[in-house]
Amino acid sequence: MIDKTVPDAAAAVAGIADGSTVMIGGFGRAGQPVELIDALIDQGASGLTIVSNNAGNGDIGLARLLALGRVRRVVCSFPRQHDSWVFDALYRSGEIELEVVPQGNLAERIRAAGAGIGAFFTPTGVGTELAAGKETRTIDGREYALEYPIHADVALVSALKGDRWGNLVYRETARNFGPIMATAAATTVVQVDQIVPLGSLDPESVVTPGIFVDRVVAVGARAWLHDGAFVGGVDIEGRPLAEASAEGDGS
Amino acid sequence: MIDKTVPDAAAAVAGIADGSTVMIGGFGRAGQPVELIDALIDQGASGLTIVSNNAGNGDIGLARLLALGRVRRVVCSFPRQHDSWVFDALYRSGEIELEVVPQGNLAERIRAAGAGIGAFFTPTGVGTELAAGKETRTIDGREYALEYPIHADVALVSALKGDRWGNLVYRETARNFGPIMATAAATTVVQVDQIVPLGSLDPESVVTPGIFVDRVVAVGARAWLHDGAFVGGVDIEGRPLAEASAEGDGS
Amino acid sequence: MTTRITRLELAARIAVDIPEGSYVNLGIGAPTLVADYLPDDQEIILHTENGLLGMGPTPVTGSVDPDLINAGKQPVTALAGAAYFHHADSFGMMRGGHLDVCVLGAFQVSQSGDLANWSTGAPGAIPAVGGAMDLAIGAKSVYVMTDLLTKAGEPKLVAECTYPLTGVGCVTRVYTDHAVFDVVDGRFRLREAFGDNTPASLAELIGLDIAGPHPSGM
Amino acid sequence: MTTRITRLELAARIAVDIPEGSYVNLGIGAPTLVADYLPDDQEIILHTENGLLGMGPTPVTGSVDPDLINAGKQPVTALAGAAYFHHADSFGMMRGGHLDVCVLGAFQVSQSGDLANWSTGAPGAIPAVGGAMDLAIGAKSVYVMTDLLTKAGEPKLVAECTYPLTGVGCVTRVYTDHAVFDVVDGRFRLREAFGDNTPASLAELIGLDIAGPHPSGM
Repeated sequence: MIDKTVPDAAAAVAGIADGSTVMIGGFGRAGQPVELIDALIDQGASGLTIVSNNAGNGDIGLARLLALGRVRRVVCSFPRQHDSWVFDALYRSGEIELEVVPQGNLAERIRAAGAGIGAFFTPTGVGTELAAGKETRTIDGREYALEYPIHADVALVSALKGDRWGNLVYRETARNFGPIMATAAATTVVQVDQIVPLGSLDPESVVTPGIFVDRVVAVGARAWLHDGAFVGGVDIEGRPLAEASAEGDGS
Repeated sequence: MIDKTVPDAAAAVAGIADGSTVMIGGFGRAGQPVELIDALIDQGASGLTIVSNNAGNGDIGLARLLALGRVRRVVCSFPRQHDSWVFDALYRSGEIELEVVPQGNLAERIRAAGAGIGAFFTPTGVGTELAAGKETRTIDGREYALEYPIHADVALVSALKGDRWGNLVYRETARNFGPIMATAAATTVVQVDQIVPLGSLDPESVVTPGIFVDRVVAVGARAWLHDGAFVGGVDIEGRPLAEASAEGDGS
Repeated sequence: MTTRITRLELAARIAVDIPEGSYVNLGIGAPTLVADYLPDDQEIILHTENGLLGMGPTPVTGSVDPDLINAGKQPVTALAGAAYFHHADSFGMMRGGHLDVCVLGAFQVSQSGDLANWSTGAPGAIPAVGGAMDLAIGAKSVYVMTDLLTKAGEPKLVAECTYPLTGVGCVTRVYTDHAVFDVVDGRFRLREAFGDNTPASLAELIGLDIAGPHPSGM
Repeated sequence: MTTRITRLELAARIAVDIPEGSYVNLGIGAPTLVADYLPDDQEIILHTENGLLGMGPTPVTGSVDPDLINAGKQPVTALAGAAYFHHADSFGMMRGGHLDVCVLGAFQVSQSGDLANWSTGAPGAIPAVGGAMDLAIGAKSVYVMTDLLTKAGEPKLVAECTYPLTGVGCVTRVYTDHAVFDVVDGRFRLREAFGDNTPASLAELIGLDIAGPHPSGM
């Protein structure tokens, strides 16, 4: 019997080596594998290259991994945010490398890695400083730059439900980078709200087939979902409204 | 109100010009837009380039379009089948051009057209006669050949259900080329079993978002499906078993 | 002092030019205001590049869904007829030219249609592009929404951009608080002047020749 | 006359080498026989490149579903845990190296692992490749299932292929009716000889030096 489920987040991230390239899914809070990132913090791997859309917010999660000096290099589209002070300080002091990639090129490079494409010509970024030094070519009258795949050792992904074969479905815009990152990593680790019996996911609606998934861990449902139905009552970070307003920060 | 539905297959294929490149979905019988192909036969456009996995079977559908002399060129992965006598004869007499493309390169070239990729390096076919004359490059120790997108003027696609915005879901392996061809054509024409009210397709499970679709026509349910549930009782071509065995050809 | 329309008036003006049935991406910031002026009785389908077509308005407090956000990471809703997809599919949709319109902000637009809107190029600034370069080439028509002049009075419509580029020759039309310009053949062509603005007054403000409106008004 | 195992025995022999949990594509023709010998008490997930993972056995008459076919266009079923996807995703799955094993037929395999299985190169033949070239590079291990000799007695394991190539250096292992060979460092290395076949007898049949089995038997 194939069983890719693991008992907890620590088991899910076990064995990630120093120097690994780790993809982290999510766009904003949506689809962020919060529990897996925390487990990676505890796991201890260092010298990491992180591939993610952003470079951490506030002092928790990815920002904390950065603050602990565990990340050597970040590949992302948008590091600078109002609360990216951890990254900002490391970058300004030269303690972290940054490769900024236009978001669509980032997505396509990840997809190319998963799909065995050696390189591709993209129109995005051509003529800008982010394509400086890249090979360019005019094809059918349009100018393109050559971009290479981004492979990872590990991908950390968050999905809504998974089964023991690793089939996954996502929820709304929390899908974002998860499905492509799952294809681009040697080991794909997924946290889900719930592990469901094999056969309960509609094969027409599986977004990530289990072939791309190595480990699945259930981290429990979120406060704003009861039995899979949206019930609301939280802010955009998922904090209960009462609690958020008590903290005086509902943004 | 956006309403991409059209009343019949003739309206769906109206305006296809002589000399057009037409993509036709389907792999075997599954996903073949049978009614749209028949409508195209009646519509009269000629000098066509057809992009499809196969090059017609028996004497109906695409084979008939070929037999009528309406096709100048075929781009496909597998023209030769036990019942491809129409294509075979035209090819041998030099009356039709053929570009054979490995199936995965065909799919990726169609996908590239839809996704705005100018060209891509693929490992498939490298060192074979199907990559002869193509630009090659070694990337990270592996050899690749450069392949270009395949755009179309029109795509003819078959799906299970669609709504008036053109959102589509498919059924089982009838999905095959439909979703990518829908992205690669200037005008995408879709036949569905059933047009459903807007909002009745689960937004998590829509396979082709309506942005890729221009016209949708309902052609009615198939004999082996009652109210969307599979009831069987047919052969692989969808012919009722009794009828098929009466014809003495159940293959 | 010449006539200037407000940011909201400009959003309303842009909305008028978006026909029913269009697929539209409204960039982060001022362009999102355009959504409020799209007519309620027409179907215009909004795309957000983080994976949704058929984006609806901001939810009411208490119904905010952390899984359902736009590219600015603000809560949104999904209309009947919506569809979700992953990032590669979403950006393929843009790059492949399937959207009809993108509306974007700008630091500068050049008369050849170059756009600068992602970086001021200030020394020590941390580069962060997000989807800006994808949006710049991501639709059949790329509309810029901007003031004609900076707060310091410098023109934002220029002969050549001095800020780092977002895209080359990508801008179709510029909607400013003074006037609307098409980018045609390497020049700004006046499409509509608001209030007492004239071709001559606009040309003086930006220091560039301006082509007159097309005779047909189109 | 040396020992030859039957086509069905060979299918069973291949099945033994496919561990539980493998993702496997069985090519059209003889390789599909391998499915019948995969152990019922183990989960091995079959891929068909027309868009299905978790392919099950042939349906009974009356339950044939025209929408549910394999790459050979034969009716199949889908297991609990199956997933459907489109052609670009399916071939990306192969090209990206996610499958563990492909089993393919062959006209010829060279000792450097070149495969020829799509065209005899006969004058006037209509070229038709289908997914053959994608399958040839489409898995971590590419196994060939073939007779050692043609019906005319010509070796199918050769120094260099004379038929048009399907893939270069792509074959991992060759299962023949006489013996099993790994392709290692430009030579066929004997893995297992059936019956009274010996390294010497096999070398004579194909007219090539054969490396001996690895000491570990692996």
